[in-house]
Amino acid sequence: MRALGIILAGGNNNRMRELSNKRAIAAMPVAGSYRAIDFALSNMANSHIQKVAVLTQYNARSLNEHLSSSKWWDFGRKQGGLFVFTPTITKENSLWYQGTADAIYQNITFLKNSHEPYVVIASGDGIYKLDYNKVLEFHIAKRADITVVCTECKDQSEVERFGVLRMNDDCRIEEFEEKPIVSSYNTVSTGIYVIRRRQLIELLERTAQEGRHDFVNDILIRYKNLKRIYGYKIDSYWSNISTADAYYRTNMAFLDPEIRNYFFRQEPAVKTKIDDLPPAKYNAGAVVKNSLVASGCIINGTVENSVLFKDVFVGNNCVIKNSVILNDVYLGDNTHIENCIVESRDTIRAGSNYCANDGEVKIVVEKNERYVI
Amino acid sequence: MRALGIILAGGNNNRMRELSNKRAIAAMPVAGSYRAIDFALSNMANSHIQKVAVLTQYNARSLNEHLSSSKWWDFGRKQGGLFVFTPTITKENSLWYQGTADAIYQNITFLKNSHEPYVVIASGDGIYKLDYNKVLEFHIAKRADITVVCTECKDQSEVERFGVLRMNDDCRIEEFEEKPIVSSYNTVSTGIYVIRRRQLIELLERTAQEGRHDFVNDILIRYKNLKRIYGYKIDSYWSNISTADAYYRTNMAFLDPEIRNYFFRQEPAVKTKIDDLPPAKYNAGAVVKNSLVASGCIINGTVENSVLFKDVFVGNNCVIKNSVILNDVYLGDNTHIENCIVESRDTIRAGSNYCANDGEVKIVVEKNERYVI
Amino acid sequence: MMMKKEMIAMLLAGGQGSRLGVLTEKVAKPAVAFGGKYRIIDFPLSNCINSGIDTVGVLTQYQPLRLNTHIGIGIPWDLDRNEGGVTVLPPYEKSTNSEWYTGTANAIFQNLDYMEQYNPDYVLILSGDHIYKMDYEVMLDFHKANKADITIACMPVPIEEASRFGIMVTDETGRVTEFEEKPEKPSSNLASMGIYIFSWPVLKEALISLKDQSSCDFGKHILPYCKEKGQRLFAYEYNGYWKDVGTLGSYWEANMELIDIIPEFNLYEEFWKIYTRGDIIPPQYVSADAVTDRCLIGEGAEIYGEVHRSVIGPNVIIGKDCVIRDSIIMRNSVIGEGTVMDKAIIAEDVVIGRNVTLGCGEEAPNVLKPSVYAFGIATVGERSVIPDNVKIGKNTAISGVTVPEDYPEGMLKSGQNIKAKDGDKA
Amino acid sequence: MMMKKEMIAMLLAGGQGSRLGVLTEKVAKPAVAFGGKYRIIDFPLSNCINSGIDTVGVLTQYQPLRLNTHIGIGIPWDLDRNEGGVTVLPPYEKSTNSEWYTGTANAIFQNLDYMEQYNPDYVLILSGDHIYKMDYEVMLDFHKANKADITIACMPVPIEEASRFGIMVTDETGRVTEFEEKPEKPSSNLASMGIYIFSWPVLKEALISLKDQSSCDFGKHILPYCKEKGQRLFAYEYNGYWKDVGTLGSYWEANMELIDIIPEFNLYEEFWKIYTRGDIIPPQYVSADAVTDRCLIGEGAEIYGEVHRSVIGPNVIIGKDCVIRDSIIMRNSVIGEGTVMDKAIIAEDVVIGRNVTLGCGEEAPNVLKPSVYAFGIATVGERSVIPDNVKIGKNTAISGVTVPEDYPEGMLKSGQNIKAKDGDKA
Repeated sequence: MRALGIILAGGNNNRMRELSNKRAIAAMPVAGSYRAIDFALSNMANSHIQKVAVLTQYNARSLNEHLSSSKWWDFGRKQGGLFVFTPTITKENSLWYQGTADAIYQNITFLKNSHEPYVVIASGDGIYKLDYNKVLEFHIAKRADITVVCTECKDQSEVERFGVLRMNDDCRIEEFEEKPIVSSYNTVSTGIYVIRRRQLIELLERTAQEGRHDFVNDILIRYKNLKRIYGYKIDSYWSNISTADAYYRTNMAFLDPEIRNYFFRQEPAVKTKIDDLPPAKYNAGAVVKNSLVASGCIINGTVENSVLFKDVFVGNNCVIKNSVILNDVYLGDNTHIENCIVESRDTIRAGSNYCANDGEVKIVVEKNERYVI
Repeated sequence: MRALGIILAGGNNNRMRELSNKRAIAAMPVAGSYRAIDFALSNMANSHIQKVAVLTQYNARSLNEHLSSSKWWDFGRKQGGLFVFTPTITKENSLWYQGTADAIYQNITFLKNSHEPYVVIASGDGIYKLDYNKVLEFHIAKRADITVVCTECKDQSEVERFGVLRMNDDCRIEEFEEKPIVSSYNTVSTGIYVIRRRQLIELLERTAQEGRHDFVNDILIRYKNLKRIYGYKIDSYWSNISTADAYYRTNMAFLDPEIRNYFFRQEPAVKTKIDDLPPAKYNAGAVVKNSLVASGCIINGTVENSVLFKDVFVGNNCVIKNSVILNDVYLGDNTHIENCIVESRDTIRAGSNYCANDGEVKIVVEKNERYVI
Repeated sequence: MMMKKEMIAMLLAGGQGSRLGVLTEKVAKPAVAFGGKYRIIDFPLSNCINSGIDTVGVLTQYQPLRLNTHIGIGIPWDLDRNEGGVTVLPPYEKSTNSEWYTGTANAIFQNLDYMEQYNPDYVLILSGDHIYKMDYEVMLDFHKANKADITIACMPVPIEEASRFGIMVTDETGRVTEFEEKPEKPSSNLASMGIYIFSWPVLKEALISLKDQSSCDFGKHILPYCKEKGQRLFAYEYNGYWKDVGTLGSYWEANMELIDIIPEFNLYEEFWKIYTRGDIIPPQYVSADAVTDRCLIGEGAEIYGEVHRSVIGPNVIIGKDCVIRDSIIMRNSVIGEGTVMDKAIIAEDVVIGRNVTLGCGEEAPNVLKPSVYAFGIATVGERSVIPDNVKIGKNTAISGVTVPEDYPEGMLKSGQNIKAKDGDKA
Repeated sequence: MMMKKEMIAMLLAGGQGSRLGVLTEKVAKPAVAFGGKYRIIDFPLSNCINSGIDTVGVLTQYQPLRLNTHIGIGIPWDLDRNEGGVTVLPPYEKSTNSEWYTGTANAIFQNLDYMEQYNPDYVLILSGDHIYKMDYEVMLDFHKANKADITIACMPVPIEEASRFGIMVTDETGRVTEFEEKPEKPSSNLASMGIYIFSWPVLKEALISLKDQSSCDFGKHILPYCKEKGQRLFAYEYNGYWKDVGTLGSYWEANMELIDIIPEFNLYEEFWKIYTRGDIIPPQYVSADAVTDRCLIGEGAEIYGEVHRSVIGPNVIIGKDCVIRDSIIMRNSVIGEGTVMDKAIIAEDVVIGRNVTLGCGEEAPNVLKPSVYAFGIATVGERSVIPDNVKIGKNTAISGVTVPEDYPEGMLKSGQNIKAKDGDKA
């Protein structure tokens, strides 16, 4: 493909509540076996993009570790590869990334030294499958300066989390509002853009000169009427996990056989780093209903309508319902958990009780000493 | 080996003059085919250290690219690996590395999650071969808290660049001065330390609490009498390249057959990332005397007593003497260069003349448009 | 100029393992699936990397494709190295003579050049068909401490079974004074595990001296030759879990042992992981109607029926109203709704129809290979297809795409076999 | 579940290349050094990765060890992949029949399973013994545009040489209407380069249909069979540099052509790099007394003498007062002080004594293999040793560790050979 990829994975969001304390949103575990960034990365690889830069600065360690070996994604390396760019001090600059546009601007030599004519920019917190070549074809056909991938937001109350836009019949974007308080439209930006590389360099340099740093406000909205900005609408599954509620809902969505089939069975596959874990083990007394269970789990109790990530231990007589249990959690005997997200590496003491009302989501962060198993 | 490695590669130094504008000192090209950090890294690998963290923040891009594929160094990855740690924003901290101790402190979870009992700390700007196991044996035998690898500095005028120390007969360090203006001793620290991992964690946490950040001043010198700090003396070749003069001298040293033999032919080998360059090509008219020539060079003129790094093009009737020409330099026809270091990717116009007097070193940085070859 | 390696491993993975019947019809025994997601060869390979050995030659001969694909360039075991790493070593054509491997030692001999290039001090000889965890570095320390020429890993076996093994008699220092190959009256209960550390000059000299020995074998020729010469042979006693999964019965048993609450052979230990190629990623799904009672289930499986005391591989689909008991189902197999099986081994990529019954009826000895298809197990070879509504007895074997006509009166009686044509992959 | 690949390449690297004489005594032809630091196989392998093909099966048979070591896990070519990448495919034992590869198409047939697992749309067939740069992706575009079943890369040759090749006759659309294998009176000058793109179903069907053909070959059997069936065969005309280095003369010539100021075949182009295993790192050293006049010199070499119009491999040491002219010296060879050579080919790891003269005297046809050792070249096989002070004529061949007694009156006359015992590596 004649494009290079940039994944913006620096973000953090208070609405993730405690979940974002220890990692960037792009590093959040999703659907039992994945991390959020796997979806954007797999889309890049499956669209035959050979060269991808991941820009990150917040709690970069866990993301870095996840990406450390590009071999899982099979990006060519002689002719491209996977680059992780954290901020660095140079003669000219010694600031952190001050916004999405600035993050790319600080790595502008990567853009300048490339020869691919187009750039696909994606955020690391979207859960979706997309062949970016389709977007690029549209982009070229429309002779667009920037193409914004957008989708219909079904839930009006969710609209305010996103950039909201209105297109004309030719799909050219006529209005664009970032996170409006009220909006009469429900077409939202997915944070995926296609743009010509030289165009991007020019816009970034101009924006930096003006002391501006944000891709949406300072480029998309500011240049809305000066540049040909188009919207490419998708109607396949797309979800953004950047609030705790959305994160919970997205994980639960994988209990739906259609969504599971779409992501797990249909080509192209979503790739991730392989962990070396044994198969899940169900001991006598395990009762598991309508749940996803990742490898390495050992289950002795009851699990219903839940997603168990890797290496979860469920003690005897536990009852886990409507919950998302992240990696490497130890649940002591007789624990009762309902409507919760349990943070990874938690150790829950035997007999604990964490329940939220239906429709609410409680986040459990507990760091007790782990029993020796 | 029961140690993990830390390489401090964040440094910059004004005395490198223009050479440090575009890269960390650890990323400086050395001896035609290497980068400075290759020596510390190869020593780690050859001492069977399986897990190495490189700490860097200044112009980290070129270093990152050099290290991007750990496969050249064959560090085990399941049980270890090569980690590059640039600063990152976390919930607790959003500052750059403020000193050598702080750089390690900001990555203290790496130390805490490891199980190796010892840590070898090395700087990325030393050119030497050393089996760290020998130092570790000494460290254990002396029941030392910290062991500092030191060497005799032959040139008294150089002493002021280093930490200077005096040992008693048992090799315990009794005096330690960082970069003294005048010193009566000439035993200098090489910036290589061995220390127990738990000891290091404890010292780093205490130092951070006190708002101190420097490994030499705030740990070595401050704890000199409280802790058992020993000196392990080496008398094999050791050179630190952190001034332009020292850098020039170190490269020229490789014209000495003994030094070449020591580094190029004797086991263990120094490893580096492989570039895919064709053999050097000597056209009619090439006259090369007592020089090192790296792969990818094309030579049409005269080269004497010089070191040509990779991909250098020497035009017709050029005269290059006593000079160090870094990677990918284009020297137009009839150029005359003497006693210079020519910065990498320079393009020198035909007929140029850059000469310094003997005993001086001129740094040439020229960014002309390159002729299409 | 290769880097010198202190010890390299040579892993013999060429054997067919014919006592595993249809399971090894299309793959070599070391490539047979085990424990839900592993293959047998994962155990010695993981032992290597966990013991710090980063150079492994895998000698293949019989049906190596699956093994090649599985090993690939060694990424799962961290054996994808620029120097060393894992190398598959099949027989090859030479300018003078070209031959297949004729015996264990002959196979090693034909790869002298491979070993030579690493200039090792020690060579570890392994076989690819046992389930165990062993730290070869400790064995090497033992070898060095004894200044041994050859160290043979041995384990105590019940004296009444000793006559099935190569038996070592040692003096009080552990030095081997005698050995007996499958003795009628064993003088000791220390059985060789087929794991040897050789000092390299000793191995090289012996291989070259015995190069004209036909079917040259370690147990039969190399060890006696070396002992004859007065070299120092030592027995290294191992007391952990070690299982030869050479028969359908022992293979089935070893799988079932993993289901115990804390099994004797524990896959869940952090400090000695078993690595394998994990190409299937998604979590498994257990439906609202499913029962998962004492079982291991691999990635990507979907369970809609009942599973009791069974080992289910990755990507297996078990339909509604199935009842699976005491069975092993390998990766990618699909079990139709309403199927019931007791004590069956289903190989990879098998498709079983609806309302099939496996393992029913009385036991009867197998008519073709009574010693292979025994233990009451119904065995189905890889890529087989079984049509709806048939009944299959005990000690049976099925391979290929079977159709209702293959089952007279809808039944394959205990002790019978069907060998049908392969599907479109053949 | 392997990822589908659009096109995979199968690279035939099993040939001995016996017309290269002692150069291929210990290695297959694709493993022979070329151009200072490369091996012949680097060219098709680099073409693959530069053309975006990331799955390559390399079929080996004759003396594969060097090739195996060279390819390793494919790191230099970026072919170390978790899926796909480079796979070495030697012949292997099957449960029914086991045989060596008997012809080019037979070799591919024996690896049907390997190809099948990638479910490709197209298969590119390459041979491992040509020097050229070609974008196979452009050839594939041509194949698709023509809706071809088979596309054959061809190049125009002088009509007087056409009878040495397989010749294609095409209509105005490029479709092959006829072909002639080494015709006496060629009807065209379009010679097949032995590079084919097959649509996968076409290849598979042909291989299976002709599986009992003995020594099944692409040119002799597969192409005629497909044409007979009315399939669409197209000739893809290639006009770049392409050199078959099948004889010592053409091998020598192709090396020498690299020395031209801007050679027809340019290794220094950024956009189509040739990759190779670069295990030797240090820069080369040229001493104060050395002369380096029109030559290529590899990494780590040390030059103390004179070198004119020659190609010197990595790590070669050329002693003081040597005069090397019109010669090729491969990696790790050491040339003693005062040695003079004209038009010699020195293979790898050779040690030549002091004051030796190579390539002196009048030409004379070689007594054993006049057609192999010709062109006036003195050839020395790998790991050979030549003692001090001897003189060696033209059209000579030396292999093994020679001693002064091998040279009557200190001389090996033109046209003579010495085959001595190998050194300690044998």
